[in-house]
Amino acid sequence: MIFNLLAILLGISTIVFALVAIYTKKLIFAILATGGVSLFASILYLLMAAPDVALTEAAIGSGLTTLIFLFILNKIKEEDV
Amino acid sequence: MYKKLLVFATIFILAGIFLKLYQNFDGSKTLNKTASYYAKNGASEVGSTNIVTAIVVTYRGFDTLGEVTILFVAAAIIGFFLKTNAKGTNRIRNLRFSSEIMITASKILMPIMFLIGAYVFVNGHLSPGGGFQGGAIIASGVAFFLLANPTLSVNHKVLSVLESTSGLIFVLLGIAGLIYGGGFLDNRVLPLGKFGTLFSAGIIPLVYSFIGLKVGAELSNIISSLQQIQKEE
Amino acid sequence: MVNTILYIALGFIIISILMTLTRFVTGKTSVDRVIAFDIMTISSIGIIVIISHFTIRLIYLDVAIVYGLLSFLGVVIVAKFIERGL
Amino acid sequence: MKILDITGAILTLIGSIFIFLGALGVLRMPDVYNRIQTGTKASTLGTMLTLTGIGMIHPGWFGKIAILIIFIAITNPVSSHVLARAAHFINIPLTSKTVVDKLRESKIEEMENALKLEEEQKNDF
Repeated sequence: MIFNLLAILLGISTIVFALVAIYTKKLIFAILATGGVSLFASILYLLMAAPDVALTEAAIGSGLTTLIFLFILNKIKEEDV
Repeated sequence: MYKKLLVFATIFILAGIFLKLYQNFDGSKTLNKTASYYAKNGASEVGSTNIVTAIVVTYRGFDTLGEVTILFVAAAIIGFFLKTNAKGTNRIRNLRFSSEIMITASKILMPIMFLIGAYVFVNGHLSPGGGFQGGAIIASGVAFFLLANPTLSVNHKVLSVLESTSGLIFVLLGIAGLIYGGGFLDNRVLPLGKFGTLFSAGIIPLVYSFIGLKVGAELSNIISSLQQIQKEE
Repeated sequence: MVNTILYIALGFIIISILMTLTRFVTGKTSVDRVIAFDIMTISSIGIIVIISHFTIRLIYLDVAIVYGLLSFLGVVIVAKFIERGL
Repeated sequence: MKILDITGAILTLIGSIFIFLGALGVLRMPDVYNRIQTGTKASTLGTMLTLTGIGMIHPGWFGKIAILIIFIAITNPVSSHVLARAAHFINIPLTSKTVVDKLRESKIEEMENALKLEEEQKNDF
């Protein structure tokens, strides 16, 4: 029962992060919000008993993708923090 | 106003769909034919505790070779477009250096990250994870070190030698399976060993170790070439 | 008895995650959102550990280890990007 | 055995309350620096207490949990330090109740020293 509630709340948080990533004006927050989507998706995969997928999402989606996106953003954009 | 209403309606519809998806999840009863074959015979045929690893490396090993090739092509294209000068990176402008705490933490944490990456890909047949995840963790360690010390750079020749050697050994292990076992990337080249220990499951730990080294070298190549050209212009 | 207390603890962590989510959505400066993200990642490690207690599996802790080691990298790189030290 | 379980559960509850207080501080504090300080300190302590409690309930898991506690104790202060330093460098204003700001004083001192050094070199030539 409480795990159903947890899954619903985490799903709603994931969708809120995705909406922030779409509607925000600054690209750096969009990148952070993409990391947040990966964060909650990883916990949801863990809740559905798929630790392999959760580990992949945590390592690649939340760690490495944020790094590479921010390196590229730093390269293409000099002004306007 | 209508836009906000539409946003909230979208949230609730998606949440309902997700709830249905979550409640229909049933791990024990609804296995189809292929999955039940893997669940029944995977442990005795391959000897790996983690069935996902058995499927990725052995049953569908050829697909893994294709994935590694795709990653290699991506790294090669990025390295081609971001090629640095032979002169090196002398001109640094407006670069604010890291604090002492960050440099010390990078010296402590980089070996720990390498160790955890090696743990993930060596234990790929016992615990979740495997070559790709371990390689991503190793590349994150390299990225953290470059972040703390922006003036240093990685030796690209060592990385390329490591990457091509481990890729070659991966293919050679597959061909050894073709000769001594039952087909390409068959894992019964080495003895299967005791179920659930580190030295078991044939050549799966070896294959995953070389995949992890290859992926880690490729990703750190991408990161260091992205970071190096920044300082140059 | 033990499970009831752990359910209450899980509820506290969920409420704190929702509060930091509000701060992330309505942050005033750019550092506010990064701080909210940082605290969210740390709290989610607690959630993972409590889940691995209820479904008694040791291997779920591997996910928590990788998460605790990699999630702070995102915060560090955003901070370096903000102070132009990248 | 039973006592260990209940002690672990209560430790977990205390840790979750600390995480909750950290999140409350992030919502309520008046200043960016206060938010950084409250949030990261309280949530670090809370997560460590939670992990210790679960490790008491399952004594066989204590190795991995000890590794996790060490990682959190290393990584979390580093990230908050880097973030506070970045916030000070891009001149986010402090709250009006601030009493002392050592980093700004040291920066002003450095600039004055550099100016003095330039003048001395001019005088030399």
